[in-house]
Amino acid sequence: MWADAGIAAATSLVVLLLVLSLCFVLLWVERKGSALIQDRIGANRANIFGGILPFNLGIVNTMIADPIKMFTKEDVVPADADKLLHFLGPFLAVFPVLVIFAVVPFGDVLVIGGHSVDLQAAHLDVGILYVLAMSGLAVYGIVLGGWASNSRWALLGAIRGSAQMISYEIAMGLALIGTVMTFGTLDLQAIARAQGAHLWGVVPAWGVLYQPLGFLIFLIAGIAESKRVPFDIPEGESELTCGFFTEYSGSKQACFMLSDFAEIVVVSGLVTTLFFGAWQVPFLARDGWHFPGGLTLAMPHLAIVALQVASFILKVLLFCCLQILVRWSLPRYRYDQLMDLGWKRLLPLALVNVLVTGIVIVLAG
Amino acid sequence: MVPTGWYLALSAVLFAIGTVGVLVRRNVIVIFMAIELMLNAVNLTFVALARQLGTVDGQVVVFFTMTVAASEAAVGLAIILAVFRNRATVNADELASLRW
Amino acid sequence: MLDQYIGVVLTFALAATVVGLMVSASMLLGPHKRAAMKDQVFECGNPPSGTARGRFSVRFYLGAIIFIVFDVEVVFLYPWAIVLRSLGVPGLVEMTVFIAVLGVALAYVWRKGALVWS
Amino acid sequence: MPETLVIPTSTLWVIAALPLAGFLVATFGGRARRLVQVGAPLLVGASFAVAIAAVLSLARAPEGSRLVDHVYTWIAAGPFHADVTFRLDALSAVMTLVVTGVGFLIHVYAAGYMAEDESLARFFAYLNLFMFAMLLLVLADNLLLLFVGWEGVGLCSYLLIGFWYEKDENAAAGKKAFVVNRIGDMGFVLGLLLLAWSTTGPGGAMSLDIAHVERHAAALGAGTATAVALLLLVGATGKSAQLPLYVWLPDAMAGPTPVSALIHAATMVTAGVYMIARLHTVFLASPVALEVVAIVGAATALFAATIALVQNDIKRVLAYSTVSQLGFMFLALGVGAFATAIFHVVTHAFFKALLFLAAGSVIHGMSGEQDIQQMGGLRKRMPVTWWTFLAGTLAIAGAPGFAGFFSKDEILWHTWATGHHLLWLVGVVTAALTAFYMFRLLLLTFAGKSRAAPEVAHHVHESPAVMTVPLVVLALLSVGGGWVGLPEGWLWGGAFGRFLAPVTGEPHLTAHGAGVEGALMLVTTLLAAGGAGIAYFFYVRMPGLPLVMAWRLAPVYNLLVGKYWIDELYAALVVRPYVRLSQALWHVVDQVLIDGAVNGTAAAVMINGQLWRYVQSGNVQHYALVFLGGAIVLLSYYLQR
Amino acid sequence: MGPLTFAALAAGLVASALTVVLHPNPVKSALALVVTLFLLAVVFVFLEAHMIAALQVIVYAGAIMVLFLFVIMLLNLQDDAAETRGSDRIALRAGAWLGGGVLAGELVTLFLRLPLAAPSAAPEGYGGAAVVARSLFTDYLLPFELTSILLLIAVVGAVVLAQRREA
Repeated sequence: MWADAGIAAATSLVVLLLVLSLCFVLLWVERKGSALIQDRIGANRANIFGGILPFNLGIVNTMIADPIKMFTKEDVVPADADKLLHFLGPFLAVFPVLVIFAVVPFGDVLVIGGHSVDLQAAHLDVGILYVLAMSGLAVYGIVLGGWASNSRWALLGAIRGSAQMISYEIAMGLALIGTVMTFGTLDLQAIARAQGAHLWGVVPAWGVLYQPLGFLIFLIAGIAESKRVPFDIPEGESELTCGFFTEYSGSKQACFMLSDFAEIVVVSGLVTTLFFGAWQVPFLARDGWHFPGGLTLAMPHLAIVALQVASFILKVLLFCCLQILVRWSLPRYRYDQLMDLGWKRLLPLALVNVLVTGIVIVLAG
Repeated sequence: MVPTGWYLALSAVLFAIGTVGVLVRRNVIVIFMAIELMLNAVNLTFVALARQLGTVDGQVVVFFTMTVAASEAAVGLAIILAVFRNRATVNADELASLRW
Repeated sequence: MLDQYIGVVLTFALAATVVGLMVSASMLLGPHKRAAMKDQVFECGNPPSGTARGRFSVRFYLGAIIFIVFDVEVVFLYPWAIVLRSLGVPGLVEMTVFIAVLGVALAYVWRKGALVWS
Repeated sequence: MPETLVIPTSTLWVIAALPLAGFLVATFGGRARRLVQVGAPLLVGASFAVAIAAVLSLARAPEGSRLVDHVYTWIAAGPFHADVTFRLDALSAVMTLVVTGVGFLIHVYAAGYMAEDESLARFFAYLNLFMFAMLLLVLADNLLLLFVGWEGVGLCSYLLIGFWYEKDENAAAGKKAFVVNRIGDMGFVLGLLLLAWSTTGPGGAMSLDIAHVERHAAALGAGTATAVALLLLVGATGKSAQLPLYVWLPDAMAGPTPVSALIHAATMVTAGVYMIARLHTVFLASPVALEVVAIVGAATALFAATIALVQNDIKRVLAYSTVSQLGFMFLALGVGAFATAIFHVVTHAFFKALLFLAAGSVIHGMSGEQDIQQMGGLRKRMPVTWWTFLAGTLAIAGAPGFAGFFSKDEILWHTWATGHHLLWLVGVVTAALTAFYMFRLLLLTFAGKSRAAPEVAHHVHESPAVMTVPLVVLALLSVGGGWVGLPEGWLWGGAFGRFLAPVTGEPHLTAHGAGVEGALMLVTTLLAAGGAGIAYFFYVRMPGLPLVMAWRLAPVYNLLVGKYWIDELYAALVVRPYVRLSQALWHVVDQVLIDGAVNGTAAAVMINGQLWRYVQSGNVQHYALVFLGGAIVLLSYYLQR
Repeated sequence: MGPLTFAALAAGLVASALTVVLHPNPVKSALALVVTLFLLAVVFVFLEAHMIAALQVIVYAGAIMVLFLFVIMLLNLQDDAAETRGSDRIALRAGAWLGGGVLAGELVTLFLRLPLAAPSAAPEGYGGAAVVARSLFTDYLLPFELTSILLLIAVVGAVVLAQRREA
């Protein structure tokens, strides 16, 4: 009992750290990557203690200095804002996104001292529903933040943002149904394991092969959920200054930004888990490699687990970078275009996808 | 293991609280929320008894209750909007023109 | 069954503490210098005028309604998706009917222009 | 009767359903005149075809069997139960063929006759509905179902008599027919109830199934049987226009002529005859009632014939002759010769339908003129009509070899042979009178030179083929139709009777011998010829004579022209007192008592409301609070238990 | 679960429910209601209704309450001071509280009086998606299909009511 609790605590801690660290990495990737894309040098003036160090600390700058700077700024709250809600806003913006990762498996079972540890904070049978539920709660962060700060920009941004999020939530949910149908379960770990198989012995049976359309819809909807360019209407600088967190400063604003990054990570994590074989490495089974053609190659357990976790993180990072690339290369949608895309394109498409998948499954038996 | 009766009692209390809310509030929307509260109290009863009987029928019923609640919220709030548009108030006391 | 949720509870607790700390970081670490100007909300430098919480278009409300309806649909779709294999063709037909009816709903709001956002 | 065997089938309902379909087509497809004009007759024709097929299969079946088509259980209330079931035995087979066959011809005729009428669709809707009801009546295996058809035909007759309701007298005639039939139906319903109650089977099983009734009828006590039979007779007299309820039929001529031919000559008015033949077991159980039937029949026959002598409206003459012929049928029923009655129904259907249609053709040609005093000399102008009318007249007058000859003489023979010599005399006299007035009608219409107004006379024309073809067909039937029922001993003699015997049983004759029968036949024929001769003498040789006669015998003549003042009598005895009573009830009971009660209640409610309305504050929450109180009370009740 | 956990949950539920009913600010009431619904979901989990618990959060907390918040913001409802004072409807308030108390008391006694044996251990997969789904799509097929009609009607009604007529 206590051992289980300890293990659970450990795994959940790992998960949180994983997400947060990824977020910090992304912060740097965003800074430098954008510079790269836009052919700039990017942040390069970082040094500590007035430059006693001889060399530049780019990474340190963005990964450490920025957060520290943010967290130590003054927290300004408008006079007639609602203090409680003003605090709850950023909290609810980050919290649900973080906890989503609890059900995302980042590896297969790890066996230490008789205990077999499922590398997943919470192994829920209704995992995907849990994901939907939490991502649904994320709306409150924006709504409350915007409402509490009692400012035109904030309110407008909040309303738009929430409308946008709920619009794309539908498409998101529908896109996942195809996957659920193919694997016949809501348990993410089970889905991950199911993707260990190989079609005709050579092609890894990853979800994307069954659900290409679902994958696309989910990815687009996910990016829209995270309210980033090209879907950054609610915080579009040019029209709403900063949208719903106009009236936020210091760590609270940092949290809103964090929530953006966290969402990127979560979306990438889900995409990886559901469509790209989660932690699976092609031809790598629990006891070692099984290449097509009968060639097998045993490996120590720990190494295998390490490989799997590594592959998971790698895939996630890949998709994070993809999203950042999108964010820096595409122009912003107009609001009506945005909603049209959600309601009039993705939603019907997802419905069709569901029906087609259903027909195929039933006919295939 | 908590006896089912306690869950039922809890749902009863929640239901009563909802009732009081319906009666004492003037803001129609809040009254509406109180009604939702009552609905959920009943849902709790369903789920608890389903567990007691070891069947899932009760849970299915909750399924439908949620659907009904959703449609109810949509239409009800639309009505409130329409009323507010015409009367510029959501105060139950002022919305009492249907009388002798 | 229930011990599945231990992980969830722990994650919630941890995340809550972490996020709580982060949000309140500036309150703890940051300086506290009040000033009349800071209390005002930002309106591009002009002194704020009128109430900020003006009403906004009913469209957002309509959008939310459609959202609710389709959310419920999604909610019905998940259990269906799981048991579809055992239901077979009848199950498929059932859900097709269901989706068709809600498709009518979508078409209705579409034609009523509730989906026009410009 | 021989033990009949029941052959279940599932096709009979089609016979009745097809006209119903026609009704629906005419009702909902009213816009498409052509569709209705062609479709309605065709559907009836189809029904005729199906009927033929069914009858053939029945004929192939062993002697005395019947087809039964159980559609569904209609009523099952405790001991009582009634099914919607169709039966086809010899009796209903004959009737079905007559109804559908003659009905088909008349529909065709009507398609031409009503072609110009703007509410043609409505006409055919009614007509098809009538066919449906009539077939229901004829095919019913259950007296309740039969009663449905009975009422249905009554309704259609009402609708069709008042078809041209723009004219008040037409509407009035319809109403009259309806009311008089109601009186008859009242008796019919009572009869049915008494029958159902008195034929309660073992275990209290109550039913109006014909089989059930026949099984228990013999066991009826004489008193009960008489009561039931007389009540049923009342119904029959209403529907079949017998004394004293015949008064509606002459007025019914207000309807379009095809209607007169179909409903008021060929089919509906024979429903009473059919019903009595159907329930002959009940009547046989009560000799008294049977006697009454015979007397009523004979009296009606003579009575109507005398009136017919002096009428001048071509259709009225035919109407009275119909009443008189129906009298003959009742006479046959009364003497127990049920098969013979049905035989006369058939032949009468042929020649009377023919005569009416021919009359219609005449009226058509005379552009609406109906007074035979204004006609004459149509023989040249409308040859087909003339020849067919002549055939019909010969048939009804009982010229040897023609349809009417056999049936009428069989009736008279049976009357004599069962020892009713007085009634036989009445019958013979009536036959002579029939011959007279029919030839009078014929000659005044077709012979001599035209007495019509010149512009009318100018464009007298023969009717189109769609009308004349049915005439010819019916004429052939009236000529040859009688041969199915040759008297006993002749070639295939008595075939018709034998066919019906399993259902209607054989009349038991006291006197026997072909010789007697032949002699009587001769007497009748000679008398009929005499009547015809006198008519010729009166209206062709010396046309002045009738006026002289009328002046000489003024009182008789006026009595006849005034139809014995029966209508006036009824008006004085029944109608006016009834109206006065109703007015009294209206003013006193209705306006004072009932309205007072109603208004009083309303007032009371209003006062009460005035008191209570103050409870309605308009604030929802107050109501909710009361609601809560109610819930609490309920709960505390449960807590007590 | 142990009585302590239950007590804690119940206390939280009652507290949040009371907040819904009593808090003068509609937005806060709505949030309190969200909390209530969330806690109820937790209770459902303890009752082995895993799927329903998830749906509770998705549909109620994630969708319906958002709609409520939208409307509250749409109408820009501030704390209505009328809620706090209200000497004018003392009778109603008194009656409401009294009646509510009596109702609660009666229901509780009624429920606790029920002779309910301790429920047997739930079968494998009880309350999971598959089990509920099978029951839903076989025994409750007709209601399920009718649900779609209901939703359709709801949409039509809401749109008709909410859209401003272009006059």
